[in-house]
Amino acid sequence: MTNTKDLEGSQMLEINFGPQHPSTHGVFRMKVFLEGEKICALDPVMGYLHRNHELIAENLPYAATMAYTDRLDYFNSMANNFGYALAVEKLAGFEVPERAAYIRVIMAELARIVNHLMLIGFLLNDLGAFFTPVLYAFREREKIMDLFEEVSGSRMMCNYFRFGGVKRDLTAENLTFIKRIVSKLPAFLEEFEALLTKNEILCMRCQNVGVLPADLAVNAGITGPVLRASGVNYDIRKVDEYGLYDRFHFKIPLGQKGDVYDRYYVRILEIRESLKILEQALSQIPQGEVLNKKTLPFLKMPRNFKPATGEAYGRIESPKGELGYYLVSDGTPQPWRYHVRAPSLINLTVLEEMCLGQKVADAIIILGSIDIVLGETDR
Amino acid sequence: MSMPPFLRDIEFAVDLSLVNAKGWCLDLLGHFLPDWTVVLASIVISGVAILALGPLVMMYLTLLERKVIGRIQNRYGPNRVGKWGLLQPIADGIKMFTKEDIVPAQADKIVHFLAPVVIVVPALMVFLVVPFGERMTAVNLNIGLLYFIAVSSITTIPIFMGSWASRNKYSLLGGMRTAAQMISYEIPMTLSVVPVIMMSQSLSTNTIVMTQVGDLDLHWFIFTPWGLVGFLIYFLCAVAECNRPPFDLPEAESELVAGFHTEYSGMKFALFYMAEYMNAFTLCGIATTLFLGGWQGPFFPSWLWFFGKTFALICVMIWFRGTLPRFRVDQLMGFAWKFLLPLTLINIPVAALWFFVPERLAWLYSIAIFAVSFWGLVKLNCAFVPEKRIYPLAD
Amino acid sequence: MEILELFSKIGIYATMALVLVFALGVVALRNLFHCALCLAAVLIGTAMIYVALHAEFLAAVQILVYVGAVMTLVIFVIMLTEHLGGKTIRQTNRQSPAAIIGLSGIVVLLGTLLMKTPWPVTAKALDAKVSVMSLGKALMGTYAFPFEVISVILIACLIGAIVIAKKDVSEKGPS
Amino acid sequence: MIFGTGILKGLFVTLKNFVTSYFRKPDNGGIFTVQYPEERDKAIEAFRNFPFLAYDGTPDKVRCVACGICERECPPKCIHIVMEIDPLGKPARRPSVFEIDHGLCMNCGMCEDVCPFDSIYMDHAFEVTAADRGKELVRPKEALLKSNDYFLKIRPGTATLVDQKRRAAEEKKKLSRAATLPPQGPVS
Repeated sequence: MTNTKDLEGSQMLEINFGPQHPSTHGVFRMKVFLEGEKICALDPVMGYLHRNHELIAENLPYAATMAYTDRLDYFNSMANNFGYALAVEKLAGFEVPERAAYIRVIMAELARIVNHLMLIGFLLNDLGAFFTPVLYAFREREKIMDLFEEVSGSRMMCNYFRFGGVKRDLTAENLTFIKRIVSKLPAFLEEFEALLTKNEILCMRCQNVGVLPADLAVNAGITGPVLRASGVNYDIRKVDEYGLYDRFHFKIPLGQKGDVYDRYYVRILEIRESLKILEQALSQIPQGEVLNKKTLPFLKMPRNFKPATGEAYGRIESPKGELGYYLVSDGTPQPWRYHVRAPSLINLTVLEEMCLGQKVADAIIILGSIDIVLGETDR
Repeated sequence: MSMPPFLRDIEFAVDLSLVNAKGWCLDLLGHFLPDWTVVLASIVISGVAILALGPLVMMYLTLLERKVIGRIQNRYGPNRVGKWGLLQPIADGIKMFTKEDIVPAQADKIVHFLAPVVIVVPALMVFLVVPFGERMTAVNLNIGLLYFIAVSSITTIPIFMGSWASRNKYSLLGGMRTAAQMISYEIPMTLSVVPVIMMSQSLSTNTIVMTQVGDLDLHWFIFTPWGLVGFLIYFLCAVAECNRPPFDLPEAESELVAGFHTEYSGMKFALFYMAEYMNAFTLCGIATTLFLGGWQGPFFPSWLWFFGKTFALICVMIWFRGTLPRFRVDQLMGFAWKFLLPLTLINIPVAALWFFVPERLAWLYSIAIFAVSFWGLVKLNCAFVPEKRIYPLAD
Repeated sequence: MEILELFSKIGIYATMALVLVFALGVVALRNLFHCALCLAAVLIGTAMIYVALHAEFLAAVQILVYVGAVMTLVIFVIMLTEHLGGKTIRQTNRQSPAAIIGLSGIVVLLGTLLMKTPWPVTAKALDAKVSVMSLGKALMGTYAFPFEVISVILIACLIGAIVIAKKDVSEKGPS
Repeated sequence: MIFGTGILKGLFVTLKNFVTSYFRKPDNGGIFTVQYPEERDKAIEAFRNFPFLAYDGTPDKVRCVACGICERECPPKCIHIVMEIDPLGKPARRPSVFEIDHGLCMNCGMCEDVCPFDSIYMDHAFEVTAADRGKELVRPKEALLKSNDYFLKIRPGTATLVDQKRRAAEEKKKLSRAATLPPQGPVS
């Protein structure tokens, strides 16, 4: 990392991209030193959206934190809920009824589709397409959002998962609705790809830009689609086989160069794989309970839930990477220590390496292709 | 075209109705005013017509753009103010007028104020030579086309003024990009017009339209190989000249916030926008004149034909905006210098060939030349050609 | 109709006066960017005078070349050199007295030349309207050789600029 | 493949969407936006927004007994309850003050989950505005009280279940009171 302090006062043009800027996806700031349009140094500045998430959770009963995890990565609260629920279940040793486990997988994959669609849309916005891909993505996302609202009560802040299950059962109508979404989405993806994938301008802008070598990605702890675009086969759904992921047949798409285009296309392929998982889950889902009876009293009286002293780390493959929740219990109703391993934050650490020597416009799309959400980065 | 004579008369009357209206007004004035006032009145009438047309066109272009892009994105676009949102531009105008005018504390006040004022001037001045219809060119300059190119090239200076006077780094970057882009694209644009000048042997916009005259057998220049290629190049350059996507780098929203007009608000901002839209209109109007036969066309009044063709071209610009992502700076330059410029240079001899070789053979030759040169240019620019990639699916 | 001619005369003289004022601005203003803008105004004003003298082609070329291209480059260079151009510079230095003496000499020389030269106004000169066509024919026919020589010089300049720019890159090494 | 076909394909996609927006259905390439004040999305029963207090019949029959569980469990601590004291100086088991700060509330639904008296529920009204975030957003009891009929109207499924449960509990209470007459608090 170049020390940007040394460059201050030099001939270079110093520009602050953010915290108020159309394409920093929130209140992220990039301090950039430019020579012409070429980036010579880049200093990411985080923390504008710090909301004390971890300390708040350490002063709340375990159940109450679930609502706060929605606010981490606000594009896919379902995945956030999943990770936290996994961590608490590990800590307290709760079992999850089978139907609930299926519902969880369905919701997590729908959240992944939503997230990837939004990411591609906004990446194209960063590339300068005037909102058309975003609105097409919104059109499809809206259907999934409607479903989320029907099952959880809220479109984005779902707060749907509970320890040992989920809050509400899926009705038959919900399931047919999901089936319809799953059957219609491939046609939309075809259209979306016709609009984007082969577009020469997009290819010119994205190919060989912001290359992230595989070894650097591994060393920096990058996870998720960004890592897989660099050609590293690592997916926690396969590694941990948490939830029910061992039951489904799906592949892990890998990129070759690790540039922005690979990151874009790997996500399109991941949506297709998610659809495969959804199809299998929808055909296999059994009847039954959706909430472990043992946990019900704890949800009614959250302060009665005092897990035994110990620690647990629950992690999932969130759409952005490895989302981990680390919990340490000291036998009181509140966790003694609570930590979130936010993929957005860790993935952001290689931003400078990817941007150096590129143009200003490239920095914007590289940032866009990492897929950060500031709620998660700054917590 | 077989048409009963009385219909033709009616058509002629409708066609020249606007011209006749002006003549009638002047006659009326001539009865009781000295001669020189009549000349003055003639100038004033034409001037007022243009001064009113420019902003009016701009206002409704914004509405058209928002509507079309809305439909492209499967939404309505503005539909609240008036029927189909027809009063939306007026609402926007009122908003712009009443907004606070913010000038940065460190800005160069005078230049900051002058930039938006100056930018409208060339945008309005080019309206002078646009042939809106039969006998509806404000000034029939014999160097009309050159005048158009010259005046529209002034536009860079007010953009510079705005970007420099704002004392904002985004504005500065936007200004630099504008300069580079405008200079680069002016060259292929000017050269793409050369075949038209060669064929019509005139620089006057009126004469150029007249050489494309023809009733149903269309003699528009776009129906020749060099005309088609020239039109495509001209149109792409026009899109770049008025900073519209995919060449909107000077005001690239996702990178430079708003480029050179980042620090402008209220009416000054509106003036920048007005200039941009009026430029888009005149550039499309000139494209119509040069390649699409201008106001030529059967059945309808000539000015209707002109506006129809021009708005069709503007719709294509809007369509581009709704579809394409933006180029990067180096790609933009490369596209102008390494692709468009050689193609225009090839286009000029092809046009000369057309002049000397019988038509059928010329078609064959020109298509062959263009195909080979296009292929060659793509090969030479292989750095910009997308790669084919295979994505392995791991377990 | 005399009134109209009067108007146009007033217009021409006003333009000339403005051109002079802006020309003064070019040398007297302290801010480099303002100087450049004044220069652009001078060039546009000159083009307007050309139009008034019925040399539309010359006017258009003047604007196209000088305002559209040369001034843009000048301003571009100014913006590149001093980033936000806020600096002001003194317009006088130690050599200014000498310059004034030299300039006044030139002014006297030109003035006397102007006064002494008989400016014949003939009917033929008034009628001669140089059309674009004849201009083109002259450039491509009569004056083909100087025209080509100038273009060769320009190409040499371009190549030289490229060479200088390229050297700069190779010294720094590939980035 | 010829250079430029990708762009043409993309242009074709947008053109198709432009044309279909005039005559297709919303989920099929037509216009999918909702013209909000006139049109509204279909109401979804599970939708949750700022909570309300349910009462039976008349507003003085509040179900809430001011136990304060929701106040304690509310994650952002946006609820403030003061129990009413009757003239004898004994707690009256109903709230004299019940305020929810809408500026703090994050619609998580925790209060609904923990309430043992079927009193507090998440509302459907989302058009809540105030000009002042300090005072006006703190909603008093009067603004929060809504009848059970309203509850039945907005969330028929949940409300009927709750009603059945309460009726069953009341029957049981009556029976047990008839049998032994021990003073007992309401059971959830």
